[in-house]
Amino acid sequence: MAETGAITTQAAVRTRGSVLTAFARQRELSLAAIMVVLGALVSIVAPQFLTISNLTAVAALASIYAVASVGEALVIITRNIDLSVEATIGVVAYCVASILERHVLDAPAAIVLGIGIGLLLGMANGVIVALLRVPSIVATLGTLSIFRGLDYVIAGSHQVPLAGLPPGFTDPARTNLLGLLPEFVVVALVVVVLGTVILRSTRFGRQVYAVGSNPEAAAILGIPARLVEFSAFSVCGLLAGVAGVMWVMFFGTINGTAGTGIVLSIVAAVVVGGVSTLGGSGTIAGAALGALFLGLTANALPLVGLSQFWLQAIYGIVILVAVSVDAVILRRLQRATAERRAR
Amino acid sequence: MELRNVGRTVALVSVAALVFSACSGSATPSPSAAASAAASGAAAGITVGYLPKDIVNQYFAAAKTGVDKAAGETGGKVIQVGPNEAKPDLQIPFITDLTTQKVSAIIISADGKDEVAPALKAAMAAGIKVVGFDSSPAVGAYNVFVNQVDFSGVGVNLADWACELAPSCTGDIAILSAAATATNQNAWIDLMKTTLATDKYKGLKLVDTVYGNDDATVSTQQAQALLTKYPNLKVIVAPTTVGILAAAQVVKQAGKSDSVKVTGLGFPNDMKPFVKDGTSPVFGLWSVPDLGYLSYQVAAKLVSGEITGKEGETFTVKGLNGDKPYTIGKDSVVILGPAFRFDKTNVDNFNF
Amino acid sequence: MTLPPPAPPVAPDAVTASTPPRIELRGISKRFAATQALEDVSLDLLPGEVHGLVGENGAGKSTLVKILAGVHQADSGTIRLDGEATQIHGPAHSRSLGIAVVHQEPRLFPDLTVAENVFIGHAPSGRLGSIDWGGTRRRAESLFRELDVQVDVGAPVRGLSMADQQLIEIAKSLSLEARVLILDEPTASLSAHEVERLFTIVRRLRGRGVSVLFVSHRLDEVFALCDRATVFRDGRHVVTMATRDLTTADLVRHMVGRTVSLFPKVETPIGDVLLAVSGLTKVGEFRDVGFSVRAGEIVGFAGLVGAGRTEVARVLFGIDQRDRGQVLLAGVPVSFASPSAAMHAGIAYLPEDRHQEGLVQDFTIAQNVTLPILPRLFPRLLTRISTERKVAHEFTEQLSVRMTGVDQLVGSLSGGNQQKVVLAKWLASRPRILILDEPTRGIDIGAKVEVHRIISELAASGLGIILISSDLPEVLAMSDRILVFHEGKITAEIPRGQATQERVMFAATGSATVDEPAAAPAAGGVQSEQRLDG
Amino acid sequence: MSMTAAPARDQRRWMSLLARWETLLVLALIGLIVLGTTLSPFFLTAGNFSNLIAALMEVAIMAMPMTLIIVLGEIDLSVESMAGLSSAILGFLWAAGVPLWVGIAVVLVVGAFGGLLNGLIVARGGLPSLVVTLGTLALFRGMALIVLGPRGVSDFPDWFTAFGFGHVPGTLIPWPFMVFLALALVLGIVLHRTWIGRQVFAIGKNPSTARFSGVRVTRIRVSLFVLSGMVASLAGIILTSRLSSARADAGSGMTLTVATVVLLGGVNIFGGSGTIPGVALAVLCVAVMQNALRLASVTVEVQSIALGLLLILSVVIPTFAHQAKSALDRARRGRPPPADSIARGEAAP
Repeated sequence: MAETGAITTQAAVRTRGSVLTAFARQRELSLAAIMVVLGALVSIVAPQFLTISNLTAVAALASIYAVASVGEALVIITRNIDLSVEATIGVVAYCVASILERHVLDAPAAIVLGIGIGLLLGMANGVIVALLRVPSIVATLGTLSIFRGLDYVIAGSHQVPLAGLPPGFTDPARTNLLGLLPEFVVVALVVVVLGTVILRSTRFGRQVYAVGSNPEAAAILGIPARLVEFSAFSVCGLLAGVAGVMWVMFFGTINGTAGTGIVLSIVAAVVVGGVSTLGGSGTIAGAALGALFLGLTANALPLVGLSQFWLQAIYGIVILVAVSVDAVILRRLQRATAERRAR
Repeated sequence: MELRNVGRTVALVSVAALVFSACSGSATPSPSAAASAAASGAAAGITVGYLPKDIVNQYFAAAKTGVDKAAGETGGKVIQVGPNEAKPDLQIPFITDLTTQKVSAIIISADGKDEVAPALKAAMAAGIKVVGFDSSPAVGAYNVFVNQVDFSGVGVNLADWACELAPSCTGDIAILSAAATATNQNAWIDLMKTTLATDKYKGLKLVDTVYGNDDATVSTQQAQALLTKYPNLKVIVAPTTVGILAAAQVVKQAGKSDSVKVTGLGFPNDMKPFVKDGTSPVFGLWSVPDLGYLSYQVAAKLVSGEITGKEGETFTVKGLNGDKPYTIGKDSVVILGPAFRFDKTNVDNFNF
Repeated sequence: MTLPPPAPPVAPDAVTASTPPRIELRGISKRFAATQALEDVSLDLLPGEVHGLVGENGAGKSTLVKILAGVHQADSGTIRLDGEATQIHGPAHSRSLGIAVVHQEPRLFPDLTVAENVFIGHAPSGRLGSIDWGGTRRRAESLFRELDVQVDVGAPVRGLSMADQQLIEIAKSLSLEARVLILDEPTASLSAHEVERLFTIVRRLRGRGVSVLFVSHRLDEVFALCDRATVFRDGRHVVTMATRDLTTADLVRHMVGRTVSLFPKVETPIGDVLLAVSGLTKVGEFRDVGFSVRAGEIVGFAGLVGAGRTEVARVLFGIDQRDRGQVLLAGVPVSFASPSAAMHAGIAYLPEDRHQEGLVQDFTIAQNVTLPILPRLFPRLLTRISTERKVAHEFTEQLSVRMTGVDQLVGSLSGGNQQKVVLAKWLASRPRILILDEPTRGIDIGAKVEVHRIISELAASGLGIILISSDLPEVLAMSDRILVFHEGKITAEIPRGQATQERVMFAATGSATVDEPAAAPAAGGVQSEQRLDG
Repeated sequence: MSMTAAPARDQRRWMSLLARWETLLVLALIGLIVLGTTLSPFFLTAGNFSNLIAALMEVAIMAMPMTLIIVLGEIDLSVESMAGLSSAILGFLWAAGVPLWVGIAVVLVVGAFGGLLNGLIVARGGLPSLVVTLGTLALFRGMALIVLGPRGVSDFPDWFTAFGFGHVPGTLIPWPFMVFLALALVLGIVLHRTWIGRQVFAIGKNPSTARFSGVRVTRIRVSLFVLSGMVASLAGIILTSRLSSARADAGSGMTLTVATVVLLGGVNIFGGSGTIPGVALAVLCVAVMQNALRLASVTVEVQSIALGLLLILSVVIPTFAHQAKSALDRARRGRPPPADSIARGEAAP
């Protein structure tokens, strides 16, 4: 603690803290840095890794996960979890593809409808969690089952082939804006930027953090926690809808199984991106970067000669390391505070 | 307050119902609707359980149209059951339940030959005829296995198509398979490797075999990695309908349709755009509905006692094999016929 | 023990007549179940004054703060704000009236930045209703500049010290343009330097015309900071006087003048030394603590919250680990890695937080009583309801717990009976050393007497007892010897015969020995001092 | 005092028995059996019972330790991949010529170590079990894939495969069901009739009180995770035996079913309450429901929707029942207090 004339708080001298701590606090920067370092290492073994064509290909798929992860992050920041996103993606993907195949709607309307379906399913989750007070893990475990069942009911064994989609519908997954940035990456960037602005600069955004950070204090301040939770689930559903539409564009051929099992990757991306499952902390940019990180890892493995069988194990280790680092940082911070005060 | 919530919920539910009814269309065949009671002929009135690997895959839906057609012609009844994920442990309860229901026969695509064997043997012990199709249960756990295609034939076909697509039959090729546990995939790949070892194909170099698990995401990632890892790759051979589609999409996305070609086994409906844009000028498959049709006919003949499944028995099925007789071969296997080659001259004639 | 003459309900003060009080409380009463927390209390808070509110635990200070903060509503009495009769409906209403409360444990959002915490709920709006981030920062910065505090308003609150968090709460109250600032035991966990900084800021606020109610039981701080001081005792107003007219001795006399004839301490022969502690140190909590406890002896730990009493107990019971020092149990050096190890050695600890640490609320009485002794009670693993009920019966009967039966859920018992269940639980473990941390906090007077009787009888049966209590008369009446803690050290050891409330209070506040502002070392896990709503 | 209270207490006991979750589950089970009988003539045939339960045995077995872990206030998502890892290692060792019983022993030890890893990170590192076991869920599955790769190992000896698929001689009871019964019995006794179980409940309800009462909280946490890992290994062995094939992807997707069954059994997701009989009943309910719907040729998607609805309703119904009950109490409180309130002992002396 500085003993100068004016009153100084720890916050003013925080910059003196260990470099490591500062580094780890800025999860987005450190993740980006880790990606750069690992990328450099991989490209020593496999120079093809750091080529525009490879990176854009990876980024397109990762963007879908990133969009879904942003919604999941929002829910996790409010101290909840949404396990049903993958089923929402599946329902939306099939609905959009099926509607296009049967020419019920034209492409823009189908996209809007798909996102609307996502919103609707998200709102259903919101009602069950915020209104019926079912713990989110139970509620969304249930809706995961229900939505997936719904998907099978709607789809049956029908598969919408690529040829069933209007010509050019899948182009956004494969074209670059101005020949540079894949359009999917642009979508993800827009979602991240918009989300960041909303979370940082709107009353709702700050309430999301407040509810997750200290529910009791939020209640004292009169923050409508249930409404905030409901909104978070709704937005998560909406973004799952966006991801579902992107899914159709990327894979082209859609049946009732689209998205099966990807919720674990989405939650993993959020955790790796530095969003605490205890709520209240983390950014959606981090979550999106987490998705990109996992996507790059999946891409790099075969290039460095590791079989894909290593992927799962590496994901597991990455998750464990990420949460352990968070815990160590927090504990170190607390100890530092205690020691400073003991002086 | 309470009432308003109820009102809102009702509104929400009705909107949802409207939306979802818009999604599901005529494309969905109603399950087990094919059950027609009208009995005629020797195998009339039999009930057959149709158990695909999973009920979501359109391959099995296509096969079922053949099964239903045959049942409709003979007056039998088809019960379609099955999991929504292709996993052997999920398939077993359906076998035991069909046994409980005392169906006349079970037509099954086994999701693991050893896994389902005990349950199938129990079914056979209960007097139920078992017909395998598409993917074989273990030998002894079926009465007849209807093989879609001659294994060695497909191996040769795959090698031939790769040779045709690689410029002057030289350059790097790679295989994108399904799960490495898949019996038929591995058989084809082995036979393809044998074929590649012959002189005609010495210009082709098989650089890698990767597995996409018949999962769209994994197959896509694997195909992307192949493109990145082998800049000189000429052909990706994917003997799986999921894999060939993923590979074609990845190649097209990378803008490499001219330099990298994709071939293998795929659905005409999936591959039409890629045949036309030159990403995948040639690929193959057999007539999946015919496979279902033959399987049902075999099941009916087993039930009626016309055949027993012994090696050397012969029978004819009207409309298949040019009305010539089929012969049951070693391990009670019947082969539907050779793989069918699709290219831009004929692909538009098919709809499955 | 004599009862001092009752003081007039409202202090006639020269200032009162000239300016209308900012807050005028008249005849406020509040009752919680069996406890009369406040009885006909009146108090004036003037514009631009720092008003000290002192009293022992249970005197009613926190209840009054909670009424002003809108957490509780008074049963009777009137509140006037700047001359206008007001009812405070809830926390939000209280804030909108310009009343800001800074709690001992700040209620902030650890993951939001300093600026956001200051402006949460009333951030300046920019275009489209979005938060004007730059404006928020600038205004937060200017607030802290006004306070002459350097702070990085963009940093998250997580990891900031209590003291810094309190400053944020104060800045928040400034941003709300609060007319009344209530500081509820703000110094309990601050270091000397931090206390001084807080005082500087409070004086600046006073200069701006803010009325400050400063709740504390650190007398030196009251003298250093306050213009006037009010003393509460047992929920009643005792006296309000200008601090310049008061001495520490006066204040202590007003605070402690309580009747204590209720406690039946049984004199018992003191046996051998059971527990001997020397040089016990835990960095940042307490240092060089040494004492001994004999069989049949009750050793009182007096001192302020955070002075190190509970912290020593936690180390003795194996919850925390010591840094230095030695503990001899019946002459054998011991070190406990866990509470279960301490328990096996014959130490029992009745924690100060009955709800969070003492009981499982939706277990039955029997299940709670047998929880620590399960492995011993049922060496063959299988539990037997009959055995369990028998044991529970035996010990609850001994403590005359009022219940429908041992199958009653503990959560449905009254506070006093709950505390007896905790006692029964520890008695069932047949300890040699029993550490009681605030055993009578928040229980009604009748139950309190019974608990004292029980403690006395336990000592008579040969247990060594450590009695930690902020209730001075209790410590004085029950203890054979009193150790007074101050700033993590034992500052006095007073035998029963020589102990007076004044002597203990002087030692506990450091007034007798030190002139500098009192300061307590860091203390994790310090609980808010009063709980009457239990 | 207790005399006057007795009749009221008896009445309350009856009420609470009626309101118990287990009672509801029994009623649901009866309802489902009736439904099954009407849906299919084959439902009540001999042999159907064994089919009905055989399909769910690995899930049921893993649900037993999961019950204890959730009562403790934690969760173990990694069980399915531990089952997969066990299957993979067993297959790898068998293919390498190691005797099967040695392989089984090795696999159980691996399960214990996996559980130990979970337990140590959760209990010592103080990290949330949801995330930790999400990590090991991926890690164990990855290790399984590394060990066995994509191949399947079959050709296990007959006695081994007979164990998974066969019946107890002279009956139609599958062997795995006996394992489940034994496990349910042992863990039911441990949870409800021993002091270890009492301590588990205490930790689930209030960890600090438990710790302050000398309960070895860390030790119990770690032990239960070890148990969970070992039982998951056992389930992996049974799965391998039932499928007569070892695969790295064995058991994938089972964790969600395990968690669903446990929650349906009335276990509170936040810990502190739940019973083994409740979970066992939930296993039977789910098995009967799936079997009845399969026999009626109702497609799997409907089953999936039904299961999800059941899960959500299992939380919503008690909550609403509770609210209705307290509303009723409030209404009743307007009237003169019932006799038993005198005995409540709340009055000051």
